[in-house]
Amino acid sequence: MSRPQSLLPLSREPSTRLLPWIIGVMVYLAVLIFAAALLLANIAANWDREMSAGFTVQIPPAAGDAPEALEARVAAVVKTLKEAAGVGEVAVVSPEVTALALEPWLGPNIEAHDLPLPRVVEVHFADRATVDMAALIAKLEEAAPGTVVDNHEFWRNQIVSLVGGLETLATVAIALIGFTAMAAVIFTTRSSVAIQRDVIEVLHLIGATDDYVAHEFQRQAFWISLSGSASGTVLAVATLYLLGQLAGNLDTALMPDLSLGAWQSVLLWAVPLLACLIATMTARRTVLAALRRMP
Amino acid sequence: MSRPQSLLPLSREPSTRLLPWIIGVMVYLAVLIFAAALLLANIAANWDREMSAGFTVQIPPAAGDAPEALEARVAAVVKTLKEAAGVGEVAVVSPEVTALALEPWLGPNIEAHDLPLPRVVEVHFADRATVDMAALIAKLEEAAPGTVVDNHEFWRNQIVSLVGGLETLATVAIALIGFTAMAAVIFTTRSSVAIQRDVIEVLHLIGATDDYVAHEFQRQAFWISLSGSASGTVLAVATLYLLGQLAGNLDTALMPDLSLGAWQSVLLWAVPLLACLIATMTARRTVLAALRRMP
Amino acid sequence: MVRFENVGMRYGAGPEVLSDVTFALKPGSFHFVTGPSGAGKSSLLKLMYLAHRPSRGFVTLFDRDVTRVPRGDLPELRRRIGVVFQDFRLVQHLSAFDNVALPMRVAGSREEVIRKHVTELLTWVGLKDHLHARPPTLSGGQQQRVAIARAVIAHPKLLLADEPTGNVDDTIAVRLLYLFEELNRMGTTVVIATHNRSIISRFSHPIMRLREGGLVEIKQSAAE
Amino acid sequence: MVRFENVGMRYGAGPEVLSDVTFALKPGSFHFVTGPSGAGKSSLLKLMYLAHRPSRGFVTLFDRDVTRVPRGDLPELRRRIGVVFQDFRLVQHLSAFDNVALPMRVAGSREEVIRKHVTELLTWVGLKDHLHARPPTLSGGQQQRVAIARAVIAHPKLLLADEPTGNVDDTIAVRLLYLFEELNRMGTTVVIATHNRSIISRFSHPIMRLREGGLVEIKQSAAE
Ligand SMILES: Nc1ncnc2c1ncn2[C@@H]1O[C@H](COP(=O)(O)OP(=O)(O)OP(=O)(O)O)[C@@H](O)[C@H]1O
Ligand SMILES: Nc1ncnc2c1ncn2[C@@H]1O[C@H](COP(=O)(O)OP(=O)(O)OP(=O)(O)O)[C@@H](O)[C@H]1O
Ligand SMILES: [Mg+2]
Ligand SMILES: [Mg+2]
Repeated sequence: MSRPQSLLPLSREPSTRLLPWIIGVMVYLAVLIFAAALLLANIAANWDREMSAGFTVQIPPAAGDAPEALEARVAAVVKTLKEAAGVGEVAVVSPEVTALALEPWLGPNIEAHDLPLPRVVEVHFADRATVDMAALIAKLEEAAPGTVVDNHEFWRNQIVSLVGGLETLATVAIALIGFTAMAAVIFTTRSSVAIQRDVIEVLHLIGATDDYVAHEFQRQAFWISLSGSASGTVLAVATLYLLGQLAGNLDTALMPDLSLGAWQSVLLWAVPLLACLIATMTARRTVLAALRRMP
Repeated sequence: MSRPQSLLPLSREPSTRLLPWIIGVMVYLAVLIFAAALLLANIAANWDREMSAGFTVQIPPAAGDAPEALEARVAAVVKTLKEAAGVGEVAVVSPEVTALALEPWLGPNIEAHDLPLPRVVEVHFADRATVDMAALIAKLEEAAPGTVVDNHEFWRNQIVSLVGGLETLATVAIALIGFTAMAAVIFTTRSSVAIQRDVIEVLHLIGATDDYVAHEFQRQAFWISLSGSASGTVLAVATLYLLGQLAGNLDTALMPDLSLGAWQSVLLWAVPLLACLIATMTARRTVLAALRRMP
Repeated sequence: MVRFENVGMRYGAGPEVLSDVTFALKPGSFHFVTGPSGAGKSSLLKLMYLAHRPSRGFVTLFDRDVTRVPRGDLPELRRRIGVVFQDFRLVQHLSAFDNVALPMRVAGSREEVIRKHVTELLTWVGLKDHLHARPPTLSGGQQQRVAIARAVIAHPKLLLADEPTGNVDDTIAVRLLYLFEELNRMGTTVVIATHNRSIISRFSHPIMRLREGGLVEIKQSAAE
Repeated sequence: MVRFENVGMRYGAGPEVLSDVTFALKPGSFHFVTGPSGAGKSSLLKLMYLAHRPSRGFVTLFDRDVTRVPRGDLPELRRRIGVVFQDFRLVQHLSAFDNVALPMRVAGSREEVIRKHVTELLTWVGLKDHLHARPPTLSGGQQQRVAIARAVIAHPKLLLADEPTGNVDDTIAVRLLYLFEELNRMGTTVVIATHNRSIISRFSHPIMRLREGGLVEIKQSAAE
């Protein structure tokens, strides 16, 4: 005959119809920013790995040097490097490869051996920590005067500080969003409690326990925030996909790899669940606090 | 004795206490994104200007060429360039400067004249539109075989497409935010109207005109949205300033100039005013629509 | 003043709660409306205070056919009608004073005039000490008196009161009825829906009796 | 059952609206509470249904000092009390049926039992055709009867009714009083605050008379 109607129709209340939207937008932004932060961290880690994987040594030819003299100096550099602690693979780049790298500058039709090109040695670290760069640079200068060591330190610092700044910003933004979303839940639940104060009071006077009343709100807050955060997440993932497509159209050399690891994806999905949980618990606590103020 | 109390205390309503926050966050995000879009446009315009200002021609030395032969080919290239339509200034880069540019590759102690370096000619457009690049390249090849023209076209395209993508994204984001903010105003006003339906109905039955009632809501929506969007804007400007400081700490060579023109700043301040206007008008229309549904 | 011709009324798609109601009230008349709970007394008053339109028939108020009055003219008509709602309908966040002042404010009266009239009237109904109390802090009977004060403050041409004495004792009820009679003597047409038999029998005014949506009789007075 | 000793009560920091009220009601008794509007009848009932605490004195209900009952025990006490509020306090978005079912649902009764009892009771108070109507679509008297049905549905040990007949005619009022007497005969202690003199004089039950916050007399019955 008569199915029991919802006692506290939180979702039919016009003010709470707003809540899924707010939560949706908040979760959307939080997921996007969180994804951006994760990607940034990935990119930074990548660059850092590449750059701190080793360094480059250039041995320029002295004016009027015989090719043999240059070879001897290269050998001295290689020997010094191999003896240094923490240094792993040491590879001498052939003059042809160096010439190729210089093509944009020198034009295509140069013969490598015609030019007094500097010789390049690429060095990989075996154990970054044990390498004493300053001592090594001094030793190399001794072994082959004029040797130039390029350990990317300057660029690394630039990028680390840039990425660090952006990550701080992302953290602040996520905190701000979380705070706003929580404030929204608190305000909306309070408002709901205020609007439905009459009903709550009647339930209270009829002998309903606080838990009975809180449960009604809590249950509905859960479903509302679930719907909001689910749609926010779906939209965010769609946006990320579109951005990925957009980035894919660009030259891949320009853009670093824009994809998240499996573990990071899981972390990303935790955002809406967390939002849901916070909303539900906030609703519960707000209602209980309001009830406790009743006689 | 008794000052008339606010008839429809929109701002005391718990659900509408949320509205300034929502509007604040929305305006904050909108201003930030709008600023980012403007900056991007500035950067893109800058790059575009620099890159489309002209191009570079390289004349590599042929194997075993006498220096005079190279000079003759440079002269031929310069002559061809000066005769071409739309070409402005033509400057031959001295071998010393070229050597300097190559220093990172060749090491510091090279004598420019020792090396068979390519000669570089920098060309500025007088009138970009009238230049027929393809024809010009063909003519240059004829005048001095082996000439390489680097008109940055590839890079320009990359950057234009990247910036274009980001700008589309910013536009979509601003539209989304505007939409959400408007939805928030509509929902909140509707909710307010619903909550205060009793009061509105009494006013209506007592003989208040629709305009009288709408005016009450509208006035309060104006002040609420003004407070919300003002604080959002102030926060956004503070954030922009902080970001500017952060960027200033980086090497300036890495970052393009991050500042807005006066006109653009004015445009930025239009965002909160627009938000305010939209909120007020939305409130008015919502109330009038609700009233029209009453007998 | 008020004329009903074959009036029928329904809420939404529901059944008719009033049917074939025909009567005419002369300006300056005073009528009681009575009948069992659910007979349609409040619905009849709703038609008169323009909160509802008839589903058939004609309702004429102040010599105008209310079904044909353009929307823009309704506020002006409504300002000539004072209503005591059965459920009071006070504005909960406004003081008793501001509630009673509403009709004058809506009509654009000056604040000094409002202050004087409202204070006087609230004192008369025994709420001198509760001018600044909000309705939730008033007793049931006190709220009812605020509602009555709001209905009569602007000297309406037509006064409609729906069960105006349900929450007050007979002493106050008689006093309020005297207020209505005073207004009536000054030209206001009065219609009071009530269950209170002792009030009806004490004041000899014509009685309209409703039963199940129909007007079953109009007696010239309870004494008859 | 109910015992008041030198009870004083005030709202917030306001003046005392009840002072030095002392009386005791035996289980199974039936009392009318009367007095002018604003005398404190509703406030007295509020103390009894635990919506308010006394500012001084002792209130004992079911042999427990209510000022010392821990918060967690209050729901259980309240379930033994049925209340008809002066302003009904129906849940506006629930049907008449669901409103009346509330106390049983809160107490965890089975749906079949609820369905049977609620339908029966609503039929008895004359609302058979309005089981699924929401309060805003009911007439004043119909709403009042829903409020009464909700108060008695769970067979409370203590029934408190505040002006329960203000919106119904005398025929229905008498019928409702019979319902209260029926419950009283089955052991419920009944307290009814009312202005309705004809009802008070028709049923010979003890009368508590309040004036300006004080209990001025307890008459054994109107007939005395
Ligand atoms: N808003 C509404 N929607 C639907 N039906 C309604 C509405 N208001 C009243 N009714 C129904 O119309 C009928 C007449 O109601 P009305 O309020 O006019 O009665 P009444 O004579 O004033 O009764 P009472 O003395 O109890 O106040 C009742 O059956 C009621 O259920
Ligand atoms: N919530 C409240 N806050 C402050 N004062 C209140 C509140 N409720 C009632 N009062 C005041 O307490 C006094 C007693 O009110 P109460 O409602 O008990 O009277 P009552 O006897 O029930 O009157 P009535 O017959 O009009 O219902 C009144 O002066 C009233 O203004
Ligand atoms: Mg009625
Ligand atoms: Mg009372």
